[in-house]
Amino acid sequence: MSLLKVVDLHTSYGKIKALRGISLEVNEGEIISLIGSNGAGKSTLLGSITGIVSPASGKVLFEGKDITNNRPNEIVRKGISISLEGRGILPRLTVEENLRVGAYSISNKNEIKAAMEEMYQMFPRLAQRKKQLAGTMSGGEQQMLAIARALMSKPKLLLLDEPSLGLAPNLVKQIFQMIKDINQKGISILLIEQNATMALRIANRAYVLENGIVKLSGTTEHLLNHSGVKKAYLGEVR
Amino acid sequence: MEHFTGKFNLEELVYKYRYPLGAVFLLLLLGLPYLGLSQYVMRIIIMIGIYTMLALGLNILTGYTGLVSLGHSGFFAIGAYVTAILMLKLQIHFIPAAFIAMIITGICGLLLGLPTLRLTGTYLSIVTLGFAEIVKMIIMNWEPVTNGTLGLRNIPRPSFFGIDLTLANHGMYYFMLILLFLITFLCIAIKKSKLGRALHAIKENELAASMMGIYTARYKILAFILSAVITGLAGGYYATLVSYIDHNSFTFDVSILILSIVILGGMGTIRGMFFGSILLIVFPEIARPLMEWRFVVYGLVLIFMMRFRPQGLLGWRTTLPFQVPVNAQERQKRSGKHGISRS
Amino acid sequence: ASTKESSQDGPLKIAVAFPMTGDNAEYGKSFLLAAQIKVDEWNENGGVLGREVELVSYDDKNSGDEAASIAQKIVSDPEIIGVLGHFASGVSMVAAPTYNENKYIEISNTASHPDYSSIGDYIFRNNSVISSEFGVIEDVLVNDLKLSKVGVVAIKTDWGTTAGDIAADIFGNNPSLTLVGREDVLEGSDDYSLAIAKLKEAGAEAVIGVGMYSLLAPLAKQYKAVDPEIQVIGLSNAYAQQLIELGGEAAEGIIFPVSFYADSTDPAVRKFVDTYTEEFGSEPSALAAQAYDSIGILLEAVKQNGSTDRESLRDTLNAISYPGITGETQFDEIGDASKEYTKLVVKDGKFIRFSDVSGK
Amino acid sequence: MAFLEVKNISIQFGGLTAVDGLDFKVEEGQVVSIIGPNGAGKTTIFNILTGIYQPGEGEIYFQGQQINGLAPQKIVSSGIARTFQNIRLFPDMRVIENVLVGTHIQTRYRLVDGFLRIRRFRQEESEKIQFAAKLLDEVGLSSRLNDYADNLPYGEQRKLEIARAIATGAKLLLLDEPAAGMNPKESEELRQFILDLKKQGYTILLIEHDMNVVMNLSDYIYVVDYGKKIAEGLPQEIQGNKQVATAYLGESEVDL
Amino acid sequence: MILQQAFNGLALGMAYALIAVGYSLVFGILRLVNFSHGSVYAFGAHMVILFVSYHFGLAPAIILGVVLTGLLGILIDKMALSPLRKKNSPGISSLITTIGISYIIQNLLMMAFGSEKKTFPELFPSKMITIAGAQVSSMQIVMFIASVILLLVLTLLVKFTKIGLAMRSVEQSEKIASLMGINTNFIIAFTFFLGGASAAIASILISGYYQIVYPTMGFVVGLKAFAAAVLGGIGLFHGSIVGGLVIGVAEAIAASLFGSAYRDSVAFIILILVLVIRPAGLFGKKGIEKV
Ligand SMILES: Nc1ncnc2c1ncn2[C@@H]1O[C@H](COP(=O)(O)OP(=O)(O)OP(=O)(O)O)[C@@H](O)[C@H]1O
Ligand SMILES: Nc1ncnc2c1ncn2[C@@H]1O[C@H](COP(=O)(O)OP(=O)(O)OP(=O)(O)O)[C@@H](O)[C@H]1O
Ligand SMILES: [Mg+2]
Ligand SMILES: [Mg+2]
Repeated sequence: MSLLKVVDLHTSYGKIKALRGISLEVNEGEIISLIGSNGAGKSTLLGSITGIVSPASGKVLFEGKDITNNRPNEIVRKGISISLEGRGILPRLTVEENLRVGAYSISNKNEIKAAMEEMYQMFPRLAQRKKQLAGTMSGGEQQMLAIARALMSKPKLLLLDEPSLGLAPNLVKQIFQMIKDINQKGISILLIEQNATMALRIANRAYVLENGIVKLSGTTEHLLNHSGVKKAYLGEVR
Repeated sequence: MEHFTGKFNLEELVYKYRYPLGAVFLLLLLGLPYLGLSQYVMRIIIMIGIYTMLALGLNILTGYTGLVSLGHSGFFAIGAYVTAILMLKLQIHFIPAAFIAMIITGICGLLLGLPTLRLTGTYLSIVTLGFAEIVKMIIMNWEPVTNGTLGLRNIPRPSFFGIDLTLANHGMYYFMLILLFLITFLCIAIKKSKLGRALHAIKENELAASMMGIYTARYKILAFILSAVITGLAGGYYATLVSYIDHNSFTFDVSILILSIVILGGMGTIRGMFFGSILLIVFPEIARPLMEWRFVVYGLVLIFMMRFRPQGLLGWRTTLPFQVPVNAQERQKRSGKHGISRS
Repeated sequence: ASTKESSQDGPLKIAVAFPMTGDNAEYGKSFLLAAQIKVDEWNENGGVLGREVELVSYDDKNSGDEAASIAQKIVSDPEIIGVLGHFASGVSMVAAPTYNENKYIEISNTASHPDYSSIGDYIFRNNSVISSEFGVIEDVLVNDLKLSKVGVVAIKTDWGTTAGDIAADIFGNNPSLTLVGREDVLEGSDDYSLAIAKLKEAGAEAVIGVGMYSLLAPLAKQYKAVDPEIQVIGLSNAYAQQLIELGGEAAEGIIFPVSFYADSTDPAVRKFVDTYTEEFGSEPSALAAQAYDSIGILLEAVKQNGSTDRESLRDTLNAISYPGITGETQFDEIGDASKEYTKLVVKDGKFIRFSDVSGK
Repeated sequence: MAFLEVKNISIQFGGLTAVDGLDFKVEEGQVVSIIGPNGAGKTTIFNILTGIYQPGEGEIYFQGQQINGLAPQKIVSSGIARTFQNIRLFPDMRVIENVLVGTHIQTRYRLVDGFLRIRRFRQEESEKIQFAAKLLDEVGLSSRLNDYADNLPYGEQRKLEIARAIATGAKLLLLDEPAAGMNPKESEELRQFILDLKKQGYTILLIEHDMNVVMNLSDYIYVVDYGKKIAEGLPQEIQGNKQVATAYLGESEVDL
Repeated sequence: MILQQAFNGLALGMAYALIAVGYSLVFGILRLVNFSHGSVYAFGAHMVILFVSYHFGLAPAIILGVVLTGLLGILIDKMALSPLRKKNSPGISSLITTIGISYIIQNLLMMAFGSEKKTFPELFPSKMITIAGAQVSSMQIVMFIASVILLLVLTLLVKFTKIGLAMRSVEQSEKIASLMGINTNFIIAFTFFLGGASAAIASILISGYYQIVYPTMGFVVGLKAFAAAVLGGIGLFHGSIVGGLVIGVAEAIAASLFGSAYRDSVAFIILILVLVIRPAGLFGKKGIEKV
């Protein structure tokens, strides 16, 4: 059954049409990658799904229910959670408080505690810096925090917007490994990545966005071998 | 954004015909007194001129540099009082008196600028507000000099070649035009030079500005001084116009009025200061029949403005192409071979 | 002859310029009403010189800028023969030169700045002169109450400062009185505890509140809280019903001189007070009564002058002796009115003549 | 003495030692990279070099002059400019105006000249505008000259930031993760661009996590962790370094 | 004498502190300098005298007044400020907006109630108590206790509760807070309600003490309270209280040394002096900005 379904979505910023009719689907248990160059509309799509920008037309369905134009907090409570591009951590809260905010929709204290322990195990650096103000963390440290925070709410669907941005190579590998692990626990994932090679390797299926429309879609094997994709996104090296 | 195309055309049109339009405008300004307007109307026009000067002054600080002052009535008061006291007590002519007043307001600008260097946003605003309150207290209590709450009366009008400038002989009007012209020219010159760019850069991102080698502290102080000096000059002129000043002429409301003009007109623009002061000075006059409702309407105007046009009525990002001297444009035509371009 | 001659028919206009909005709107409104009552009386009797009288009201917001602009507006209307206004001395003095230059009569019922009326021949004041009020207070202190240590709390406005100076001068020169302290307090602050503590420390037996009811009532309240024995004294400006309402218990025993007494049995006073109270909902203050009389004087002068010629009108006004509800009014050479005073005291929530209590 | 020489610098934030007794050198005309795990202290090194933070100890020499302890403005004037890990443009200014701000210290006319609009002012102003236009042309932004900086896509903002740094007249450019957020194709273009800059004689100190860029561009690499240098050498040497592999590159390929 | 003035200053400072807490609350959560706070403060007192005049009884009138003023806070936000936040308008727009609101409230109050000063009912029969030779009124002690309670309640609320965490998240980014499942509309409305209600509580206590009410009553105290809030470190409740007390005592000292006329500007002189030495106020920490 499809967990998330986007039907013919249009979104504009004033005169700029960022999305011009996007349809896609995420099934339960899948990892879906979304690639496309700067300004293709990837982040806007995530924004439209989570309700921070309101689409001009089209529909977003989650577990079969229409969530278009719901408020972000309602959407999050339904089981979608997001790690934002550019981290979006709360700079004047501590690391621990940021995580707490991530678990805002959970009311069971023990559950929160357990989730927090889990995150600290996953990211030992965060455990060392529980009381540091998130704003003073290094770029990569903030990225870890953003991902950890998104996981705190135990989502059914996790939206990741460029999670490897600014991370050291070893961490990038770790993050991708983690995405797989998370997925194995039954969380579906919609992943935006500039690192297209990795993104395509990890995903079940992928969509290529260009100028606000889906240019290509299909299984990852298919796209990895597609000449256009190779040229535009994978680069010659590697 | 919505008015994009409409404004584009208008702006381009105005730019294209800027010389004839400017000439017409200038002629209109020069001929204004001979259109048979009553003294009442002329007085309002002069008040518009004064508030335009004040707005231009504050604009340097708030519009160009991004430092919000809630206390410009303080500089206004200092300019007015110093000029008036020098003219009254020492019988000095307006020009040197106003000049000294400008120096003193400039020094006050410096003194206020120094402690506020490390402050931003709210902290800075409240300090400027406090400065104006302190100035008011000094005026009220330093009786031997300021005459305390009784105010200063019979401030003489400026006179040139034995002729007193008055409202009736239109001398005050033309004198205002000259001052306004000078100040406007100064503001344009600042804006179009490296000083203007440096101030703007500070407003946009102070850290990045200092990484460009801009001494942000010095420039902020300079903005304070320039702003204060212009405001002080407007104050001096104001004192001779009304010929009576007391502390009530320089309240918090005056600071707010100046700030509202700057914001309503369009922060950082020069056209906006003229437009904003016309609007906010004329409004209370035509709104007289509204009586008590006038302030409510005024409040609503502020709220609606901020809601629907926060960049100010005449504040928009220009769409006119940046003027690059010709020989460079030619070079620009052979487009770059090296350079990462994205397809 | 004057350049601007008003036309011979149509209503004869008088401008009323006060704050009608803002902090001091209560005053502007009450003066306008008082003036209107006087105008109505005349119009009922056929107007003046056969013409109906009309008031044109302006709102100066108690601001000099506004007043200057209003003055320009007024003097460009030839139908207007004179102006009642403005409220604060400072504001009146910004506008006065414009009136004077254009030969428009200005009568202020509130201005108290010593220099106000000397601005020009056309500028008149129908308000009590502070020094004579203090004369009365001096008499109360020395002869009636036999108190000697006096403190002054003055509002920090042009009026309050001037009055405070005069008080200091008068009490300082009286051998049987000692001025133990003078505190200038700012408008808009309702806490006088700091000033009170100083005066109390200095041993004041009587405190004189130089301000409107809005100063006197809280001052009395706060002073009596720390020193129930204190004698509070006010000036005629504070004579308003609100003094009792606001002061409550603490207003009891406050003494002040007035030239107008609303409970007077004089039929003219009764008539005004009743009409006013019916319209306004509370009794008129002394200042409102002066507004009423000012219009009366002006209209009487027009009548006696027989024309609206501005120069002769001014001369008539200078010569007039007008029996109004604030006593017999005459203008001296600079345009100040001399008044006579009655002493009032607050007793059982009412203003009564001091002589009725003390038997003097 | 080397072009840039850093001797034993350290800095602490509260109890945390972010940079710990670091030495390194940059020779003129080279591209030198600093790599290391997140939070290793790389950006902090840039902040120290540009005078934003004062090092607790240590010395920094640039072209033989000691520059530690100088104000950021002085350091820029001496010839060091930088870009930021999170882009800091002047968003409400046009692209060309951003570059013109960069020419600030190169602009010699005095403020009074500007008010009097004398010849020197006008001439220099027009020179600077031409220079800025040329620079934009070189980085491939000439079509964007009239746009406002905040309307540029991410990649172009990065380029503009570099152009602005060059406009200061700097000889040494400090670039903090310029390829972040770019896809492999774009980062390859960026690599070419930096190579061009090197050819033009600029010296570049680079922080970058994109190994394609680092390994194919650097003349020399320093690896830091916990504020300390853990390795240095030519790209090949670093790639083969065991310690670097564990601390930074990741030991094994991910099992995907 | 000195002691007496110190007590007077403390009492005065308590009034500033009570109002300052409201500034701090709204600023702390919404980074907004709410210039309408002084008018909202006046509104609160006027509501109480209105209900009292309709014979509601003092206690119900007070409760109604506090609730209504809280609702006014919400109304202000919904009508004028929330559209600005949605558009990410610069701070100066909200500042001007709150000034506009202030004009409207003040003038509507004037039209409805007149500009004259009116009496406010006594909250309870106040007595003078002599402590170490200085006289203190029992009302002042109540004010002191009330503001300490207000301080504690608000601090606990913001620092240690879940809703407090949500408030602090909203402060830093409304967008991100909502993406974390926080109902930001509710949180902001709640904050404005608290802001309004705290203004009303302050005005009831202070009016109960001075027994004077008029539409512009919030202006001068409002400015000084704002100064007090900034002095302590705006956004910090304990800072507001200490800031208020410092200013109150400073005024008392200035009045004793130089005379009452110098009193009003002391707040600002102290403020400037403190900010020169500590740019973020007495308790404020320097803002962090990671480069
Ligand atoms: N707040 C905004 N206002 C105006 N235009 C916007 C806004 N946000 C995005 N855009 C524009 O919408 C388009 C799509 O942007 P979006 O951020 O969704 O792209 P993206 O694919 O996520 O790019 P990137 O890889 O840089 O993150 C771009 O042209 C961008 O300039
Ligand atoms: N102002 C500060 N206050 C407290 N700690 C800080 C501050 N600035 C940096 N740090 C800490 O110092 C360490 C080094 O930070 P820095 O930004 O230099 O890392 P980096 O090497 O650039 O990492 P990244 O690759 O993730 O950007 C980090 O652990 C960070 O949390
Ligand atoms: Mg994106
Ligand atoms: Mg970094």
